Order: sequence, then C-alpha cells, then structure tokens
Amino acid sequence: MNVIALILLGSVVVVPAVALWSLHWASRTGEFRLLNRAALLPFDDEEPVGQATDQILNRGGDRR
Amino acid sequence: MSADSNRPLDPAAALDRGEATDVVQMHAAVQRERPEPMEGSEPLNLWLVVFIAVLLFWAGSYLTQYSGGFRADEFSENQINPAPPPVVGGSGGDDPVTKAVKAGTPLYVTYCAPCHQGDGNGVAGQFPPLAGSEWVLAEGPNRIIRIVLHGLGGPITVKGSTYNNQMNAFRDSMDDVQIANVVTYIRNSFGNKGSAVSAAEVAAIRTATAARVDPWSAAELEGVAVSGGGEGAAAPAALTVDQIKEALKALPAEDLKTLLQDVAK
Amino acid sequence: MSSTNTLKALMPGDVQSDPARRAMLAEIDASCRVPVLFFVVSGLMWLLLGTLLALVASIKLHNPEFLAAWEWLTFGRVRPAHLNTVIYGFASQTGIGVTLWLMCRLCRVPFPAPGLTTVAALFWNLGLTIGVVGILVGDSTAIEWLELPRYSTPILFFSYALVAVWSVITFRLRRERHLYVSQWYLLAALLWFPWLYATAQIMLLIEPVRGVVQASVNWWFAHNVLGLWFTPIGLGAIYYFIPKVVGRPIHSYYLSVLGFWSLALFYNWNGLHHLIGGPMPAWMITVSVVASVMMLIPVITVAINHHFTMVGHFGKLRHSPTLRFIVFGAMAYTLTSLQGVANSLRSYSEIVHFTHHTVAHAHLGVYGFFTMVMFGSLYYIVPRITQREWPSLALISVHFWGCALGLILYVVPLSYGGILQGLGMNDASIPFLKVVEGTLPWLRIRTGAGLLLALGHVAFVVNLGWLLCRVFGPYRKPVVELFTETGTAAVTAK
Amino acid sequence: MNYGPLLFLGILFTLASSWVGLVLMPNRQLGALTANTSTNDTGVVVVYPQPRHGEAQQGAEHYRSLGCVYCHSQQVRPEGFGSDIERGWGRRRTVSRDYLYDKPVMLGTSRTGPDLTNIGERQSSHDWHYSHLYNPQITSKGSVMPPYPFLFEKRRVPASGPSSDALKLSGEFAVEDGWEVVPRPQARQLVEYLRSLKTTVDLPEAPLPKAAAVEE
Repeated sequence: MNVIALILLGSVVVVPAVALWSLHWASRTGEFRLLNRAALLPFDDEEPVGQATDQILNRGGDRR
Repeated sequence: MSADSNRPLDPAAALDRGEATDVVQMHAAVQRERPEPMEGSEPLNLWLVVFIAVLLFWAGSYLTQYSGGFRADEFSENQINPAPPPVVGGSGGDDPVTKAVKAGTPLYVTYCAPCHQGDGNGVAGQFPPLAGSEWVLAEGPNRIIRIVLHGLGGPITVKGSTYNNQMNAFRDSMDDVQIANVVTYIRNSFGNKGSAVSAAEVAAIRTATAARVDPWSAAELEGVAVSGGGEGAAAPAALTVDQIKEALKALPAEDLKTLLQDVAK
Repeated sequence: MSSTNTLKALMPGDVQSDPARRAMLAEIDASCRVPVLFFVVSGLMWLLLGTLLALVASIKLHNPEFLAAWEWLTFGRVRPAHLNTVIYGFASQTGIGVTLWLMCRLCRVPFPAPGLTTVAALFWNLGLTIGVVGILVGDSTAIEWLELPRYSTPILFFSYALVAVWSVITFRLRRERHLYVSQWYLLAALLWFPWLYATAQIMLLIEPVRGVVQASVNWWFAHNVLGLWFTPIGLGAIYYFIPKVVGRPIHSYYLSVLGFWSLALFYNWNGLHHLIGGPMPAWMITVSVVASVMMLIPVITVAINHHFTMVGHFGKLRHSPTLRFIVFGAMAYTLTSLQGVANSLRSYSEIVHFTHHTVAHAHLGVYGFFTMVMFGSLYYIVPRITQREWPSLALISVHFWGCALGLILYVVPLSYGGILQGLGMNDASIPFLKVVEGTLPWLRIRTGAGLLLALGHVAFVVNLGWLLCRVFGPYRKPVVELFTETGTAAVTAK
Repeated sequence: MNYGPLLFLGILFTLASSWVGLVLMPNRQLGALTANTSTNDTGVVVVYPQPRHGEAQQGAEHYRSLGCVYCHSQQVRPEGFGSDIERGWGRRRTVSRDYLYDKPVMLGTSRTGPDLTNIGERQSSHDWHYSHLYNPQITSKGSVMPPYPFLFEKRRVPASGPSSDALKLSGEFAVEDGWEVVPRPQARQLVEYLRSLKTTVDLPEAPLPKAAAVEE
C-alpha cells in the first residue's frame, strides 16, 4: 500500500468527520440562525428590498 | 455598528470633490426602481441530494478503478484490463508483400513522409515524388536500397523533372528488416506496383557498401545494376579496386572477418 | 407591501432610514473611488491592447505571412502577450477593483487605504508593462499562464500583497456581523491567489522542480487562476448584483453554502485534466478527472440558486445593463463548466484535447463568464462611485450586443471546428495538412468574431471616458432627469 | 457562516488539500526520478535521457523564446488513445522520465502543428529544417506555420563562392542571382535542438513495440 493511497483513504475518513463536526458546531453556535439577515446584506436604505435598480435602458418609450 | 456612525457625517467631507451637498439629491442619481418583494432560504431539493450522492459514488469507484495503484511508474489507467502488447505488422495474411507493407507504414510516416509527403507525391521543385518514380520502380531494388541506406545528394531527374536537394542517410535509424519493409511499402503504395524486398538483400548491400560515408549522387547510382547480385556480389561496378581496398581498411576487424567468411562461402 | 415591512423589521435598527446611514454609504463609495477607478481604467486600457494582440494572433493563424518579418510580432510571442495582458492586465485589475468595492459595501466600512492601494495599482501596471515587453522581446518563460518573465513578477507580487492585505483588513474591520455569500467568495479569492502564485513562481521559475512535476505544478496553477481567482470573484459579483438589481434576496442560503464549499473542495483538484494522455502517472490524471466531474455539484447548485432568484424578473433584462451582462455571464458560467466537465472525460478529451475546441472553451469561461460579469458590475459601480450617469445608452447597447454576439460567434463555430479537427487528427489516414486546412474557415470566423468584440470594447471605453470627462467637469444634475421617472419622482413625492 | 476564522480555515484547508495532492505528492513521487541505464541488443550500455548541451541547449532557449510550444506539443499519447503512434509521431508513448532534464518542460496543449517529440528521428536533415523555418510553404504547402525570415540572413554571395549551408531555394522562393540566404546562429541552434528531440530508447515503463519478424 502506497503512501498516497493511505493519505487518500485517511482523508475519506477525516474530511467527513471534520465536516460533520463543523456542521454541528455551526448549528450549536447559531451560525444558521437569522439567515435572512445575511441574505439582506446587499440591500440598504438607498436600494432597498423590493425595488429594482439600474433600470436605465429602453425607457424612452415610457417617458413619452 | 460602531458608535461614531450614528453621528451624522458631513456629506461634503465624504466626497472629495465636495460638489454635492445634498445627499438625497446625490443618491437620486442612482435610484431607479420598481417594487417586488421576496426573500428566501429554501431548503435543498431532495433530487439534488440524490444526484450528489450518485456523483460521489461514481467518484469513488472511478478513482479506485483507474488510478493505476497510485504508482509513479503506472501510466495506463487501464492496468486492470491491459491492452494487448503492441506488435507492429503482426498478422495480416500470409502474403509477404502485404505483411511488409503493413510493417513499413509507420516507418514511412516517420522517416519519409516529412519530405516525400503522405501521398508519396513529394513537393514540386523540392522533394521528388515516389509515386510512379522510375528510381523506385526499377526492376531490382539495388539503387533504392542504397539511397535509403546512405542518402542522396546533388541533382537527380525523376519523372522528367530535376531536383537538387539533400536526402538523409538512414543506415543507423533502421535495421535491415525495417529498411526492407519500408522499401517494399514504397514499391507497393501510391499506385506503385513492385516486387517485395527482403532483409537479406538489404543486408548484402549494407555489407558491401559498409565503408560509404557520403550520400550517393545520381550519376554514381546510374552505374549500379538495377538488379542482380547476391551474397557479397552486390559490389557496385563503379567501385574501383582502390575504393574497395580503402573500404576494407575502414572496416572493424570483426566485421572484416565475417565478411571474409561470407565471401569464402 | 407588508412583506417588505416584515423584512425591514428584520434589519438592524441602524440600517433603517436615517441621514447617518446615508452619509456612511456615500462615504464608502467615495472612499474607494480613486483606487477602484484606477484599477478599472488601467484594466480597460490593457483590454484594448489585449484585443489588438488577439486580433493580430488570430489573423496570423489563417494568414501566416501577416507581419511575419518582425521577430517580436511572431505568433509565439503575440499569443502569450495577449493572454497575459487580458488575464493580468484587464481581468485581474478589473476583478480587484470590483472586489474592493464589494468588500467595502458588504462590510459597511470605508476603504481604509485608498492612497496606498492606488500606489499598488501603479506598481501592478509597471510590473505588467515590463513583463509584456519582456515577452515580446523573447523572455517569455513558455509556461502557460505564467509567461511573464521572472524579473517582472516580484513587482506584481508586491503590488498584489498590498491590495490583498488591505482588502483582508477591510474584512476584519467589518461593522456588519453577518457575512453575505459574496464575501465568502471574495475572501477566498484574495487568500487563494497569493498561495497559487507564490507556489508556481517558486517551483517553476525560481527553483524549478524536476521534469514533468513542472507540468503538474503548471496546470495546478493555471487552472486554479481561473477556478480560484476569477471564478470566486465572478460568482461573488453575480451573488451580489442579481439580488441587488432585481430587488429580492438570493433564493436559498443552503444552496449558497453547498455551492461555495463544493467549489472550494473540488475546483482546485481539476488542473491535471489538461494532461490527459500525457506523460503523467495515471492516478494524477484520474484524480483530476474525478474532481472535474464533481464540479457538477457546485455548478448545478449555483445555477439553480441564481435561476430561482431571477425567475419572474427576466423582464428586467430589458432595462438594466448590469443585469443583462451579469445574467449572460451566469449562463456562460454554467455552460462553460458543463463543457469543462465533458472536456475532462478521457473519451471526449481524446478528441478535443490539442484542438481549437479548448481555445473556445477557455474564452467561454474567461470572457463569456468572467469578463461579462465584470462589465455588468462596472455598469453598476461606476455611476455610484462617480455620482454620474452613463452618458450614452446607445453605446451601452453596442457594447452588449457586440460582446454577446461576438462571443457566440467566437465560441460556437470554433468549438464545432475543434471537434472536427480532433476527429481528423485521430484518423491517421487523413494527412496532417488536410486537418490544418479544415480548420481555416473556423479560424477566419474567429477573426470576424474578434472584430465584433473589439467594437464592443471600444464602445465601452468611449462611454466610460465620456463619463469620466463629466466627473472632472462641473457637477451636472441632468442625469437624474434623463433616466429616472419612477424612482426619484416617487421617492420625493412621498 | 458568520464566523470569520472558520471561513478562513476552510479556505486554506481546501487549497492545501490539492496543493499536497497535485504538487507535493507528484514532487515526492517523481522528483527523485533518475535516468535509466540499460543494455541494448548490441551490448552497448545506454543511459537515457541525457541532458542537452551546447547548441542544442541554446536552441531550446530559442524554442522557448519564439513560443513554438503554443502550436507544437511534445508528448506522444499511448497506443489506442488518439492516433499519435499511427501518425509516426513516436514509436512509444512518452513517460515522465523522457522529460527529466527539460527546463521548462514544454509538453504543449495545442496541435495547430504536428507533435515534435520525435522530430529529430523523423527528420534529421539540416536542409529540410532550414527550408522549413525560412518558409514552411517550401516544404509543407498549405501549412499555417509562420515563416521565420529573421532567423536567416540574405547576403551577397561572397567572393570565395556560395556558402556550404546556403539554402537551396528554387521556384517562387528563389533569391536573385548573386545573393544567398544563410542561417543565422539562432537558426543553427534551433535546428540542433529539433534534431536532438528523440524518444527512440526503450524504457521499462514504456517499452518500444517489438517489430514483428516479417522476413522468414
């Protein structure tokens, strides 16, 4: 058995373990709470949710 | 949010050009909108999860099957089901011509095609054609074998056109069998129809011309009988006695011994 | 309207309307004005030069006698000069500019070091000028994606270090506890690139490793410049601008998480699929093939996420230049990634490897995806940091259609021609010169497509130059009247 | 995902994984590779590969500088994968050991022109290479390779008579009487490099195919 094979096989065990642990940690410490807050981050007062911005092309017709 | 941001900042200080004092007016320039509220943190779709699981399974099996044991010297991903060892010109009928043509193909592509082109028509003004060439199709292969062994230099007329270029010697690149195969290939391809050439013929000419270093000239070759000659008898008529002597001197002792034995036979 | 209010209630108090908040946004935009504009404008200058070099190289491929007498304009020098000007001159600089602005906006802090970063941008351009001239005079390293000669790279690295350090400091200073998806991608790009670049420099140019290990490092690096530098910046921008322009949060947070981590895990293993059939031990290539196929996970995830955010809002493509470019880029990302998965399969690679198909694929990725996303971002960012509107809508249309049609005309025929070329090459009974002859029509179409792209670029540069002239002139208000009728009017009416 | 340090560690860890897998591991496996020593049919000990010296090495620098690698690959794919071997680009696939002393390794990713792994074996004639570099149309009509006139010098035939290495140009490529085209040192070195490109030696991991005994 080659070193590389061992490392690959080892990582098959270690990587999911680390992933599971970090998921557990994340849910315990509230990383997944208030996701809406994070999702709303791009919006601000000037350009709030529910308002499309940057609508500058093909507006000529509407104006007249 | 830090405390100081609650204090209204001076908008003029915020803009280094200080041209707009009214922040609302300033931002009006970038406000163009239409209402449409929505929000989302949709859970994962079940089908997506299934798809990912299938991919992961495939990845594992592909990795185990085609990794060549993670060895540094295993270059084929198929070592579980190895390809048959490549044999050039293995089977292909009993006909020696067919066999030789098959074995000669890769040799032609490697050594000859760069100049004489894949279709054997050469390049006008540069490299003479092999297709229909009187030099190739001569009754016997004595001249063509010599050309392949030692190359050719100086002007030569082929199919009515004159060419003046330099052809390589291939005596070190190919052994007798290979030269026999490639000459047979040339004599039986591009519409050519000629007899097969045997390795023995090549060997005989190779031995007879062993001392030769320079490429042939067309004039010299004209002096070589197109066919005939057998073991050791292929010494070209054009050679003088002195030339032969010199050639013998140049031979390594062992080769000379073998040659003498051959002649004695 | 009620759901908007619900969302507003979820936002922290200080996000809600107050003058301080507005002033802060203005301050943030103003703080990155100089460095971002410097990176963007110099990036576009490199784009023009790169386009010119590309046209020369493209013409040379079907007219080999074209400009053949000059050594410094021979194909083997123009081509790497083109690649390096567009990759390190245009794409990287524009990418850095967009990254800076997004970072500041999302972290809610003004950029802490505008002056220093502008100096860094100066050095970046200096290093690159030296490097590109070096390639043209014959000092190219002939290592793909890393052709810039050794003497130019320390300057680039120094400059990059300045930019990255201050971007990461901006991230550390963030006044917003929550992290948005774009920030993950941008932070990752900022950290991944120096590692890649330093490793490749050391192992290939400073103290070269032995034999084919160089090829391994080369393709690990080259593919990751795309995968771990441009892709995260591009995706970060898409994740920001689609919600921003359509006015609606991203479809699913969970898909974002899955997409980000699967990209981080798989993309960096992809590089060695460029060596299929090559002199590498089988396992290295197999690992890369597997990782390339696994890229289906992040690609499909991200595509679903973006698509469902857009659903019901496609009509906005008509009105928003940003959205047009960004959505085009997002679609090209999906396409080029799927094409990449196919190209990395051994049986398909056998045909398309070594052909112009790969060239088309690379352009679909770097141009169709990344460059288009950058253009879209600039249409959004520049008016905000300069407080000026785009002067000409017609030029925006010319830019979009020139680039979009040019790219389609580039990629589709050349991909097809590449497949024909590959099939021809794999049939030993077809002479090589016949195969070459067969590629000529596709190469000519490519030159035509290049002209269309060049037209788009010129339109964009003219529009931007026009806008910048207004910046340096007196402040003029008419921009508001020109383009808004619902926006400002509605707000002030309330 | 609001915890910065975790994000930071994840970002570094993912790249570290491929850095170990695709950079450090190959270097560990292949970095210590050595030349192969074998005895050929005639009993001569062959050490392969050998570093390039002199003109051939200088030629490699011109090959790099002129960007030949953007159109010409230097790798032969295995039998049954593509048609490299049928096309005569090499008699066996190339393996890691073939590139032991190359700096940089110019495997190439494009075959706008043919593969050059074995060009020294396929075409050893100086004249052919000179004509081909001077103008590819002389030797390969219809090629898209650019001509390299700057590697050659057009000059008056010296009083001592025409140079031995003057190009034999005829037809549309001929130069005026009393003039000749001779290769500059760069052309000479480049051709030496091209002629040194050969993979004709057996390696245990990539044996040459055995020629079937055709003559009986």
